[in-house]
Amino acid sequence: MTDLLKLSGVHTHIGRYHILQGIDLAVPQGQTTMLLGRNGAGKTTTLRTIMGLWQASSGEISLSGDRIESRATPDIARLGVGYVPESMAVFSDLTVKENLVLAARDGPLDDKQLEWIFGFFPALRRFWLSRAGSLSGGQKQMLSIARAIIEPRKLLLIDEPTKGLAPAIVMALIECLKEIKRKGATILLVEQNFFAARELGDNVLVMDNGTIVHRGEMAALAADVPLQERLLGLSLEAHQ
Amino acid sequence: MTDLAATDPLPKPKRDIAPILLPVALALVTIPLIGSPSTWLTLTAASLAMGMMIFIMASGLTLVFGLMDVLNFGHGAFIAVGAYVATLVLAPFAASIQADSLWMNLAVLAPAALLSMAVSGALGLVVERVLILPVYGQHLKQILMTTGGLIVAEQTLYALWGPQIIPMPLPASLRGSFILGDVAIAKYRVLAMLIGLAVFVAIQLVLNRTKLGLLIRAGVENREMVEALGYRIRRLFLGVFMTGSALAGLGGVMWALYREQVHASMSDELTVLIFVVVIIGGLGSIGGCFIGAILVAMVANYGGFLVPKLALVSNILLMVAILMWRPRGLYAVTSR
Amino acid sequence: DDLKIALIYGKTGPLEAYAKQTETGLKMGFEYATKGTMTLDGRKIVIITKDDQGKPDLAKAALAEAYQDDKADIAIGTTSSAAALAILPVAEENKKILIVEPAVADQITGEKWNRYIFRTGRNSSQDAISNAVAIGKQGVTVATLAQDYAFGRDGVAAFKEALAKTGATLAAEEYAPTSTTDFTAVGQRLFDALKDKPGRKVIWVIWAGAGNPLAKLQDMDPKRYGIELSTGGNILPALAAYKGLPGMEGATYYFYEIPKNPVNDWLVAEHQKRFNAPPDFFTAGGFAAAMSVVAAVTKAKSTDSEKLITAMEGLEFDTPKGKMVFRKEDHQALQSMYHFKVKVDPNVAWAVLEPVRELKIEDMDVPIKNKR
Amino acid sequence: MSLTLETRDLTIRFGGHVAVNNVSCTFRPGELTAIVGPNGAGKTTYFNLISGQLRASNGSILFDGTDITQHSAPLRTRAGLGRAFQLTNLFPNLTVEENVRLAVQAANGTHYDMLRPWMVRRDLIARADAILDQVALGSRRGVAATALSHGDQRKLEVALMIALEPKVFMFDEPTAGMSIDEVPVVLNLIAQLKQDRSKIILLVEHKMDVVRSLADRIIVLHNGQLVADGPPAEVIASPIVQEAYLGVAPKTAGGSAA
Amino acid sequence: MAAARPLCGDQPMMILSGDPPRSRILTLVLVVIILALAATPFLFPGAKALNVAAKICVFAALVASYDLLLGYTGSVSFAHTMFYGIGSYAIAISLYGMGPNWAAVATGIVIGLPLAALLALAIGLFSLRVAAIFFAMITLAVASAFQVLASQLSWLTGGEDGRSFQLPELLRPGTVLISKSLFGFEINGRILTFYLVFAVSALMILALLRVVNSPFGRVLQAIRENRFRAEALGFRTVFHLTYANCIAALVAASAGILNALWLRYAGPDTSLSFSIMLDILLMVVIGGMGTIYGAIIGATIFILAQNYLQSLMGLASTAASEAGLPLLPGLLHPDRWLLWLGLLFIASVYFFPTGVVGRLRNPAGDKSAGNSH
Ligand SMILES: Nc1ncnc2c1ncn2[C@@H]1O[C@H](COP(=O)(O)OP(=O)(O)OP(=O)(O)O)[C@@H](O)[C@H]1O
Ligand SMILES: Nc1ncnc2c1ncn2[C@@H]1O[C@H](COP(=O)(O)OP(=O)(O)OP(=O)(O)O)[C@@H](O)[C@H]1O
Ligand SMILES: [Mg+2]
Ligand SMILES: [Mg+2]
Repeated sequence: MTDLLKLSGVHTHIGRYHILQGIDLAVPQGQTTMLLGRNGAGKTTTLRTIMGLWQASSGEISLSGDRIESRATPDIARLGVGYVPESMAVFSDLTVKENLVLAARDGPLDDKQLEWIFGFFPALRRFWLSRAGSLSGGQKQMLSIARAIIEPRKLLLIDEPTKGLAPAIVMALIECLKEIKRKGATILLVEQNFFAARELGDNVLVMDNGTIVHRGEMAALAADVPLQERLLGLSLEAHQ
Repeated sequence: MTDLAATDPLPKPKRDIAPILLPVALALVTIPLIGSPSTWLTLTAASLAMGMMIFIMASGLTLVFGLMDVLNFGHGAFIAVGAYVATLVLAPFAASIQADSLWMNLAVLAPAALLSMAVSGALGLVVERVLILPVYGQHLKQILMTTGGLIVAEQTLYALWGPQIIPMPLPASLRGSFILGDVAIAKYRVLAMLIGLAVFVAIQLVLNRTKLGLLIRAGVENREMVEALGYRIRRLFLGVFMTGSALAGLGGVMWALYREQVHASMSDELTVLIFVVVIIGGLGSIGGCFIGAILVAMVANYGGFLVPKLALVSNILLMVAILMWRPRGLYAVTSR
Repeated sequence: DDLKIALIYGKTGPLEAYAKQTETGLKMGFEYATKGTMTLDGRKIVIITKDDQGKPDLAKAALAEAYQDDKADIAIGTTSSAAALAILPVAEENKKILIVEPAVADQITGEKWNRYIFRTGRNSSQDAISNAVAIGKQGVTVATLAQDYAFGRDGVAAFKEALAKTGATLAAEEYAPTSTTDFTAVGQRLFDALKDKPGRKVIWVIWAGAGNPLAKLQDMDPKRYGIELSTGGNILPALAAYKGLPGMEGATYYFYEIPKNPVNDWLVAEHQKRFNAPPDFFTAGGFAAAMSVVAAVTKAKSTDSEKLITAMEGLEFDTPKGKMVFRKEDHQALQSMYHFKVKVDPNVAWAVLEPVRELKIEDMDVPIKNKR
Repeated sequence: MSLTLETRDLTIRFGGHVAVNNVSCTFRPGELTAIVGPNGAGKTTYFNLISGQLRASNGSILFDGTDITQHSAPLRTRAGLGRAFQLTNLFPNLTVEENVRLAVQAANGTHYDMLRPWMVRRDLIARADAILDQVALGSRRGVAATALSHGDQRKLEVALMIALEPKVFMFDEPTAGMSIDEVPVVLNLIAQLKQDRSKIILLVEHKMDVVRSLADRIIVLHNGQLVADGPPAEVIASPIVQEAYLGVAPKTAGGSAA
Repeated sequence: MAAARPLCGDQPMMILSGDPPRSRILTLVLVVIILALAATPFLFPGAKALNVAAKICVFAALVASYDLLLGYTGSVSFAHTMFYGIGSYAIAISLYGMGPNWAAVATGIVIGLPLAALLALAIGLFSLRVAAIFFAMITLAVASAFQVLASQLSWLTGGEDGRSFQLPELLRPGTVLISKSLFGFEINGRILTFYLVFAVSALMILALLRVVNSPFGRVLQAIRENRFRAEALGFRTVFHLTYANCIAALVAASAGILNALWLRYAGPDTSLSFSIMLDILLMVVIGGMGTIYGAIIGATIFILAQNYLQSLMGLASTAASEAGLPLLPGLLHPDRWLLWLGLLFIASVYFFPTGVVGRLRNPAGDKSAGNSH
């Protein structure tokens, strides 16, 4: 199995702070890799560094063999990387429709793809012409996800997509991501919701203090309660 | 309740026509007040043309300030530069300008205007890279940078051309008015009206037919996210800034011809006016800017005729009135 | 020791073009008056220049500095009227002569005057009166257009007063903001006021600064109602705009081709030689100021202020505009003005002002407005 | 027990859309009420109406016996309505400590004191530090709020509300995005608040286990309407919650839950 | 009493309201500036130096008051010169109308200050509710309307010409208080006026320092950062902003009074013009926004540049042309000094993004952290 995305020895500084302290990770083609870890571990920073939103101060990042660590964000995105940021970052002045029109970079909106997305997130259809800024928290999250999947992408970087979603929508999201995976996309997913993580993840990476402290298969971690307690500070089972 | 069934077609946006009706209403209301239909027609035609001329100059600013959110106090520098550059072409061809043939006049004017746009656009490139790029999103620093730029530009113009006013005579065929009965419509204003309309339609088409407008608005709110969607927003902003500068250059030529003189600080009289127009129209709205420009000109003309004292503050009154009606301007495209 | 002359002027800022002319004129004036020796009364003339940017506060500081720090004997200035008004008290405090040139506000030799103040430049009244005399006649109807602030209103007031004496009637006074760019509305009002009047009909415009209502009014075709336009003179670059107004009449302060006297002949020839351009308004003004200094010091044989004042009151001196006289009462230099008619010469960049007649000192009744 | 919060026929419309529709409900001290409902049901909007960020189109809000429908947001906060926001809403360039100190200052009523230097108010500083320790942010005192990770920002958001010492606590998804080991910190905090039987606590939360373990009562909003109100077990078992909220019998392409 | 103890020992800190310069170089620079200003009449005799020193004092206070708005509440107002103008005109009109006596000075103050505060209140209540950029534009419009008004009411204000007036006997240059024979220096009314300007400016700056470091000042900062959140914490931000506007307006009007007293003149160009507004902005930014101390440094740098750049350039230009350098003499020609001023605007943003004070306090210049949002 080939690795679509590979980071080796990546360090990232933000201002004076040394946040990522040598990240080595690989995301296998066509699989979903979970990135877990407690608050402030550096998960978001890792995704932003891959996306080129923070500049890696050293180390290598390669996407299907091409080095990308010194490329500009738009160029990385054009390689087929979709990004759902932690803050959702919907364009609040624009309507739902306009947000999606922008997200479909390569052409007009594809009606079939749209209907497919509406199937999971009906609220987007209902608020089609509303300003994204007036959506509810969960609706914004849906829009942010929809923006990343409106066009087929090679790699999806998704930062905590289930936060703020109602249980029914979490289900829908899980289904949606599964379908995307079936269509061949590779996903790097940061998640705090262990239920979702277990449903979706093939592999798992656990971060702490700016380094990867564990890598393995999701199923193995899910079965190993002591390991969970050691890595994540808590039994996941106790938590839904 | 208001749930859409999955098969309903997606809703279409509604048109908001109240602002369009405003100048129409204003024109109609003043008919009885002015009394003489010929005077009314003269004033109305003059207002429309003056509005278009203001619009040409404001259109650049509405792109740069309204859409891109760059508080460009140096917009006037582009206007002046455009005018000066035009003199470079117009001076050697003074004879063709003075010839009473529309085609000969235009044959000189058109290249002059194009050169002005090219030079001020190129200047826009430098200004964006050097002055604006480091301060996107920071209004205060934009004010300082662009004010500094304005001073430097003015001084450079002085150094190159000297401090005196340079005459810029109107081409012979554009002097005077078309006289229809008692109604007089200045010829130059007709040309201004045509150019203004052309600029308006062109910008509208580009913004409506492409994602440009959306991209800029999104980029102002969250530059990173637009880049993460794969757009090279820096280039886009540069392009829009250059377009805005080039439009200002065109405006400079038009204005210089109207005033028949060129001066490095010729735009001082316009800066506040142009900002008022952009604000009235609603930040980022080309249509609003267009209507705003016409309204400003109408209020100045009708007001100046009916109550001359009012002319002193007519712009400000208009702005206050519009903002009371619609606090974000005629068309609120952004929520800034 | 040197004879120090301070020139306070708005060398940078909006009045830069005017200020430069004054400086050139002043230097040439001293050169001419001292026959190139640049010495006067046995002392070497040193010109100290100070930039006030046209701002009253800076002008005050500059003049105080000139008198106190630089020990200037006589000061000349300044370009902006507001700045000139602000520095009048400084001359009085320092008990030193100030020759005002080229600021035109009436108040300088009017209510704000003090005995240390002399003015070689013309005042607004002189401008307005000369224009009234030039166009006013029995049977003429006049309407005025002026900027809506103190200068415009004062100018019209002086014009109106002088016009009344000529037998002409005033049909309307219109004022528009200085910032006006579109003159359609005010033009319509003026046309409405005049069009049904009998006889000769004139719109007289007094407008300082960049705006140019004349061409805009002309574009509205006043001829169809038999209305003529008129205004005072202006600097050469501004005269370019008069090219669209052949035949227009008015009265001007200076136009290089009009005055016929040796001083002007020298100035025009020499200026043309050195700068490849004829002298302008403020060149003539600066020149006149220099001539007045030389005449005054020569007569007083001293730069003591009291002696100078005695010598200067009633002093006659030559200038490019011919003879000028410092009126005893208000120290205003009385001088000729010129009734002109616009001629267009395609080979000249600006409109040529053809003399109609010289309005001599005696032709104009310039009121004395100071309280002495 | 006179302290009650009551909404009567509370309604708000945005254009044609009715986000909160005729919601009448009373909240009493010592009772933790969880508000659940699908995304866009109107939960946050309901909070916004109560705490004054939005003005009601219809209906009224009574707090402690007075009608506060027309009061501005600051006035309501001063009256004792505390609010933590769903989308983190902080003073980004101030430090964590300064953020909390401001809330402490507000609670203290020190609004317009411009004669004494801030430093002199040691009492306020001490209180702020205590609260930071309570939410396990003590070690991040000097960091600018914007440099916090998402989870830490959520904690700071809660800290601001605690610092206000309100009578009514409105938590809007306090644990969203918080890592699993941090969640108990917040839950314990809420549990502690519950001990003090004089406070009204409202909690919007999508994590059903949290709701189950903390709530004394659940109300369900759906399409802006209040569709269920009662003890947790009963409400969770109701078909509307099972179907529209938990998606157990999904109408969309959702899979079945574990 | 225990809590109060340590503070008693901290008297200097209390004068500075617990916000010392926090940088050794900064402290040194400030001390040098203040001492130099205080000793100007003796160190640098002559009309020019004293003028410059007085102007620095007035502008330091004016800029500090603007910093209260810009640096602490984050609102860009273009109407600040209007308040400055109100102070100037109030004193000028009353001294002009009532003659040079102390009653006129008092009248000017009693009319000018409340008028400024009232107007600030009105602007505050009407427009602080709108978005920042609209607030800026509305203040711009109001300021330009005020300028029109000042030029229209020429019977009162002297129109474009402004008003020159005489000071009460005590403050006139001719009044010798201590004659030269005593110290070798003459203390006259002019020098007394200078110290009046110096002392009042210093007091106002200290007062502003107190305001921004008080709990109230913290709320202003909070409003700048996130107004919505500040409201949700229970702060009625419209009041805070209005108070801040009024305080700033009062200080600005007082600075206007001082300036008019010093110049014995008030007019549109010296107190109302938009270019002064821009100068103030520049001084705030050069000095360092949100620091108050920055006002002193910004005003000093800018006004020194404004007054001596031209002559300095004249020297440099002559030197350059004597040295036979190409191009440089032209660029350094004193008439082009405005060009360099323009470059100063730009350079200030490039090299002092956090102002001189920010730079001195935090020499590392934490640049990348600024990009994080
Ligand atoms: N802009 C910034 N400036 C300084 N430090 C920052 C900045 N952004 C993040 N950090 C720090 O970097 C560290 C990692 O943050 P990051 O956001 O990557 O964590 P995370 O694993 O995503 O946490 P969470 O689960 O809470 O979202 C944290 O200690 C955080 O404080
Ligand atoms: N300012 C507004 N303008 C228009 N519609 C609005 C506005 N605010 C909220 N809405 C709409 O009202 C509905 C309720 O939103 P609200 O934020 O209250 O939902 P919520 O129950 O908190 O959902 P979530 O669980 O996703 O946070 C949403 O459909 C939203 O689009
Ligand atoms: Mg994160
Ligand atoms: Mg919500």
